Amino acid sequence: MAEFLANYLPAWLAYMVAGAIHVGLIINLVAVGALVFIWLERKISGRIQDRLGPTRVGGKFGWLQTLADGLKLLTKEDLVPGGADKMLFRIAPYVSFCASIAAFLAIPFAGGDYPFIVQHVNTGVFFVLAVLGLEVFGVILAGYASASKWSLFGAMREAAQVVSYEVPLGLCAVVPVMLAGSLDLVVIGDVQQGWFTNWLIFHDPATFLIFWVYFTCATASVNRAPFDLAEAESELVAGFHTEYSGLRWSFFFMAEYGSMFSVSLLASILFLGGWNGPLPITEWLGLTAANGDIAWYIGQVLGVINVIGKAVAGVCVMMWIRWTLPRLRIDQVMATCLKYCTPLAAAFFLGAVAWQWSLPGRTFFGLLESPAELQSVSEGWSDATAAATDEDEPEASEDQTVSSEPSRKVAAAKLTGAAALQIASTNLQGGK
Amino acid sequence: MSGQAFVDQLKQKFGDDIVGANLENVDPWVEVTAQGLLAVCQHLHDEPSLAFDYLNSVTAVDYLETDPKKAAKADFEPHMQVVYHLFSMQHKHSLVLKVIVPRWRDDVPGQLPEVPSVAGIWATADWHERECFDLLGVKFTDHPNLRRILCPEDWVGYPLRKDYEMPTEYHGIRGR
Amino acid sequence: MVIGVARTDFEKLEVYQLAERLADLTWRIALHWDQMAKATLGGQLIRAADSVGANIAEGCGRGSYGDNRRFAKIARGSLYETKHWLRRAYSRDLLDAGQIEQLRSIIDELAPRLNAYIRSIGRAACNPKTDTTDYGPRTTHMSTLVDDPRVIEFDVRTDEMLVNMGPQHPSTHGVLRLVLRTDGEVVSEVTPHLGYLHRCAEKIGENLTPRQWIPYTDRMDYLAGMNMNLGWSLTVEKLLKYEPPEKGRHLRVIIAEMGRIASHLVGMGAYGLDLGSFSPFLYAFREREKILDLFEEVCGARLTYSYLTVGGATADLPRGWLQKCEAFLEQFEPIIAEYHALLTTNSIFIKRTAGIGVMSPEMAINFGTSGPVLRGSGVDHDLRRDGEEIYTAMYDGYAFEVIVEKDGHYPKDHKYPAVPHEAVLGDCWHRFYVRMLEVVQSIDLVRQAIDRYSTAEGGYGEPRKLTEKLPKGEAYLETESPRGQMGFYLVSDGSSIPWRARARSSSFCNLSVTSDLCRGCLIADIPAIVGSLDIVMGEIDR
Amino acid sequence: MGDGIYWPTFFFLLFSALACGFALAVVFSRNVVRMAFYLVMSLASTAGLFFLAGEDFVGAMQLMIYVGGTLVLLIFGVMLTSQKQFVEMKTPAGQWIVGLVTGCALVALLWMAAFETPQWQPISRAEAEAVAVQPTATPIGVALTNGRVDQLDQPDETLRGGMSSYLLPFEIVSVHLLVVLIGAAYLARAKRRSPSAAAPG
Amino acid sequence: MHHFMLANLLTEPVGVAHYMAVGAVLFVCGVLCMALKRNALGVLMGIELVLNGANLNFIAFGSRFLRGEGQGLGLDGPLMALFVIVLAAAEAAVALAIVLNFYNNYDSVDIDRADQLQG
Repeated sequence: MAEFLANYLPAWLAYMVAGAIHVGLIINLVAVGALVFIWLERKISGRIQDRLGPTRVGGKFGWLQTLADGLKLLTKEDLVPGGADKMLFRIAPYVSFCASIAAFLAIPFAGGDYPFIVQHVNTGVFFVLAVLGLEVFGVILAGYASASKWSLFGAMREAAQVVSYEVPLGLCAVVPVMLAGSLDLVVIGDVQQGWFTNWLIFHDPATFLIFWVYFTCATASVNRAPFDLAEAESELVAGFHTEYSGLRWSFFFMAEYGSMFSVSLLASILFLGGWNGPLPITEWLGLTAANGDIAWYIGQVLGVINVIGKAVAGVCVMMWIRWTLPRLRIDQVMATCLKYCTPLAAAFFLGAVAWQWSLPGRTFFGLLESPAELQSVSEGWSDATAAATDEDEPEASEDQTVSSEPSRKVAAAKLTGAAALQIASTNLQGGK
Repeated sequence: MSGQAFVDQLKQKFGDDIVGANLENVDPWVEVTAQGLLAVCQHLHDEPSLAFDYLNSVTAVDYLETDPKKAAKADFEPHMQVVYHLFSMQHKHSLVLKVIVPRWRDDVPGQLPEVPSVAGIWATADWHERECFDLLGVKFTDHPNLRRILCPEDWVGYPLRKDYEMPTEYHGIRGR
Repeated sequence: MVIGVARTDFEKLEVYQLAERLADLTWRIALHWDQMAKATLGGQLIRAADSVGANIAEGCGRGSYGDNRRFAKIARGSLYETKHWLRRAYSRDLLDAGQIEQLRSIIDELAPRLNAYIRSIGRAACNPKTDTTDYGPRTTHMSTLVDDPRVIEFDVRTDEMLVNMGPQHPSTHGVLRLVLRTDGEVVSEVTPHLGYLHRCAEKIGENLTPRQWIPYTDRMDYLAGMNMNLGWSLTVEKLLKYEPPEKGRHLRVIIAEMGRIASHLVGMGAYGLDLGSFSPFLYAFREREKILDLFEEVCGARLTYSYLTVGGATADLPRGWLQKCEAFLEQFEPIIAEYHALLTTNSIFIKRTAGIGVMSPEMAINFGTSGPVLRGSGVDHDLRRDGEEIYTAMYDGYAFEVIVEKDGHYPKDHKYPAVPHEAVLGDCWHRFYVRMLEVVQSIDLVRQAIDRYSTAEGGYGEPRKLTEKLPKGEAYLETESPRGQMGFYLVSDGSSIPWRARARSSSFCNLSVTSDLCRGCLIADIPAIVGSLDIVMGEIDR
Repeated sequence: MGDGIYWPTFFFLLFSALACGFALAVVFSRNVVRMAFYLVMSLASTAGLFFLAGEDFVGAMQLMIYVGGTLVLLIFGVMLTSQKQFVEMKTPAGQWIVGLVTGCALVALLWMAAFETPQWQPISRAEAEAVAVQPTATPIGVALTNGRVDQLDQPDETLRGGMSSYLLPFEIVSVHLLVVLIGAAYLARAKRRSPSAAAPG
Repeated sequence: MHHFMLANLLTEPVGVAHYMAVGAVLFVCGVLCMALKRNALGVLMGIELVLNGANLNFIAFGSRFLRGEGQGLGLDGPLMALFVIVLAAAEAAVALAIVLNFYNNYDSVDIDRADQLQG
């Protein structure tokens, strides 16, 4: 994006505008996402509870309901409790909101050579998990700063829960990384091209099961459904955001919906093939980079719709669970984490490793067909090295035109990776 | 329960602690003195043939005719009755015990009549006696924590007494 | 029997000597304050500082460990009060650095020693195994527990926190205030505070004729108004020795059992809300609305009916009402399976309720609990079968079984969901299960009552004259209302206005169990336990 | 001197200003919870500096383990021990002045040293832009297990041969963490007061 | 200090010296925090700051952008930083356990109270 603009604008302005566009897109995505989710939650809970949900607010299906909520929240008075630690009380919602927005920096919406991503961090998965962990600070500060016993209870419960659920979450996220061979979300997404059989969830039975453990831990780490202890209204009045009202309260809610959206986006990319639909429509319609930029662009947009569709499906499942199951007690939540989720995640992780060790690169559905085509993915590194090494020298001497930058970078990336793997294999043979 | 035979049996066992009985009423009752109450209740609770293990309710009734015209015709002296309704889960029969106490101890207004607390025998009596103390001003001795249960802690007076006047104001709220 | 003699020689206690030094030091400091400071802050500071030593001394002099510990705790209280006044003095620049240093060294040494002293009272001299000291009247539920030395101290010495749950707490079913003494998440002591909804209905009962008091009975258990009216009407009829006609009795059975279904639906929905699942509440109210529509056709009101009155009912059932009632039962029965799936057999619900708040049958009887709370603990007692003659007369000839776990199993007249193995008899799950089964039982009763009502002839029970003279005497009657045995006690002196009208509330006794059930449970269990008792504050506070 | 702003420097100044600012705030603030919050902000901006220096694996690691784990631990510690103090734990003014003076002297000394040594001076802009963007996770992963990717083009033979991977320290750290886990849990365990130990009055 | 001209700071790339300067400030803040704070947890936070300053230097020396290709520490810098981060977590755990014990016995976390060893 930034390079594309650099042709028209001076360099530093190009970066500025590109950055602004990226941030704008992300903020819109989350804001509109939150709007849609609030409306969706009311509709789904209505349907589950055999009632209609909002119908008359603005138009046919009451879709303006969220706007009405937003206006109400804006006009509500933001009061700060007397004994509160003023500064921390005000900052807490913004810390938690920024943490949940920052997760969208590294999440790609379409893959290929030019991925639709704000910042192509090649340790994408790791970055998203790390940032999700930061949201707990906002909650702790809110709990401490509002100086009321109930919010302190809520904050401590949430902190304990989120911190302890990061362990199984990390374990579950490592399996797709291992299968795709890289922490980079774009690579993980691209590995799952083609039919839905290539999706990592169907890669092998262990990964299939670990997806469900991932989904439970994800629901717990964003504090939803049976694990929403922090704002258990029947016990703690409203948990850590008891004292908040108006805009600050809505920031907390935007943060919650944002992290729910980012966790389901991660689920869809890691396990459900991200921008590769169940059927390889983009190949059939010829919308690939081969025949021109326009077709490539439409293909990418289809990919984006695919990712967001799966993420919204994930969020709907979370809402569905929330309106049916009662709430767990804090020690039961901890017990499920330590006694069930972590051992299960570890066991399935070993299962996936065993599968990968015995049948390298073979998927469950791919057991029948010859493994050639899949083999290329793992070997891709080696032949790329051969190609890269000879054609790398001449290319390096060309002028440093900006346009050729990305392809050279990708080749270089392959080079070091490949070299590394080659050395690894040589050492291994040497070592054995 | 089985009427006069039961009353005589009690009289024979507890002597002058049983002061009377009324068997004609729809719910016949037995009157007991305040001193003998604990012994009688313990006997009723432990005796296998009676086994009154369920205390339905402890309440008090204030007998005082406030308006002078009717006072002359009233056929009773001003007094207070503490009424115990008992029930047996095994034999499915019920009994009413009454303790007649003066409205004020030694007839000095302000000193509450004293009745021993049966909270030791039936745990449910704890709250019922607190309600009697709160609304009718009957002091139950040896009660675990005898304090008001329905009215605020610092409320003055005992509302269900016949001669009770609503206070003119309470914490700035106009009463009358 | 070893009488634990408290140490009377308190002067030798270091704790006491430190308190003395603190008191004298504050006196010397406050001496040179200006007139204004001395009058305001000085007086308070010296009083607080002196009371630390005074309380320690008095504690020793009291002779019993319980009092000694209590006074030592008061001493700790006044120590903190002294700290407060010193902070005020400090912020008002009445203390200079040297004085602060002195004060702080004494206080920082006194605080841990006082805590250690409190913990040591009653332990140094006695060993629990051989200790038979009598700590005052040994009542079964004495609230001041002796500190058992084997109590495992939690890893970090968190000090106790007094937390107020209510009166405007979302999960306490109305204006109930529970004061919890918590240590982290574990609740060590629960004391309910009542009286927020006290309208003194009994005093008004002494100025109205019985029929005029019917609306007041509606507002006691406002979720089952019909059953309350029935209870008061039967009590008055017992005193009048009046028998309503046979058709009136069957009408009362229909109305009472429909009221029970409506009330249990609210109980089930609210309990789901307490445990966090929102949907069952809406399903329950959808069905309850249909019953309220039926009641509205009968007596025009949806919540406070005043329909059943002394002598029978204010009006007969409208035409076609019975068919509508049958249609409702028809479509309602299969829906109950949904409620079971949503809550009763839901694994998270079982986790939250099974084995929580277990109450033994003896304790249930001892605390005078009644209704589903009593039967949930396995006590086979239901007034519709074991009650007084005038009440059971309404139900004679009806085939129904009392819902209680007798010799290991619940009645098998319908296909009920199985009892999970985690559920212990007398826990929250069983109380909830009994309520759900009673709804099915009530459906059978209503069906039988409809057949009997349509075949019976005669009047529906004309209500008695409004100002009818009551015979001299008294009557007490309990009826099986949805939440337990609702008793009414009527004393009359021969005039048409009762001398005394008392209402014995079932939830009042059921609630008295909370402080024993909730000792040592987690905060999240309290709504589960209080919800399982299904209390209504209107009935408790009257 | 190059054309226009060199962005990495701009972001470097931004993040370092944030880091130093919050670090100073940690030193000067009195309320413990505020100190913890400023520390979180300071460490997060240091993670930003790590990203800038091209080490995004270490940056993400810092965010996750250091800020997400260690500081949450610290905040739990603050919550468990925070108590109303009779007199604020204020260090007397004298110590503050001495501390600040020595601190500034130390900073000046270090800055002088940093900017004087020639090897540490910045490289030219063209050279900086020529550096290729490489994946950072794979080399670290391989270096931790069995190969030193970055020393491939080491000129002299002996050095390249002698480079051993970080496998041994990696194992030692994992065992070390296990030992610390058990040790810390044991140290802070529930004190089980045996009946005999009666605390003296 | 000839090279340190603010005017062209923004246009010139940043060198290792600048990273070390920031590392130094963090280090000194950490030391000050450890020295001046009377709250045990304040000291712990000081230690975190000191470790962070050291980490910054490791990364600076290991980064390719600052020293150009193949001069600095190469991969050793980030790896040392990783080990520092992991061990800091372990150290914080043990330190917190000690502080909690201290709190249990002294009712407060004011380290001036730890004067048992004095004569």
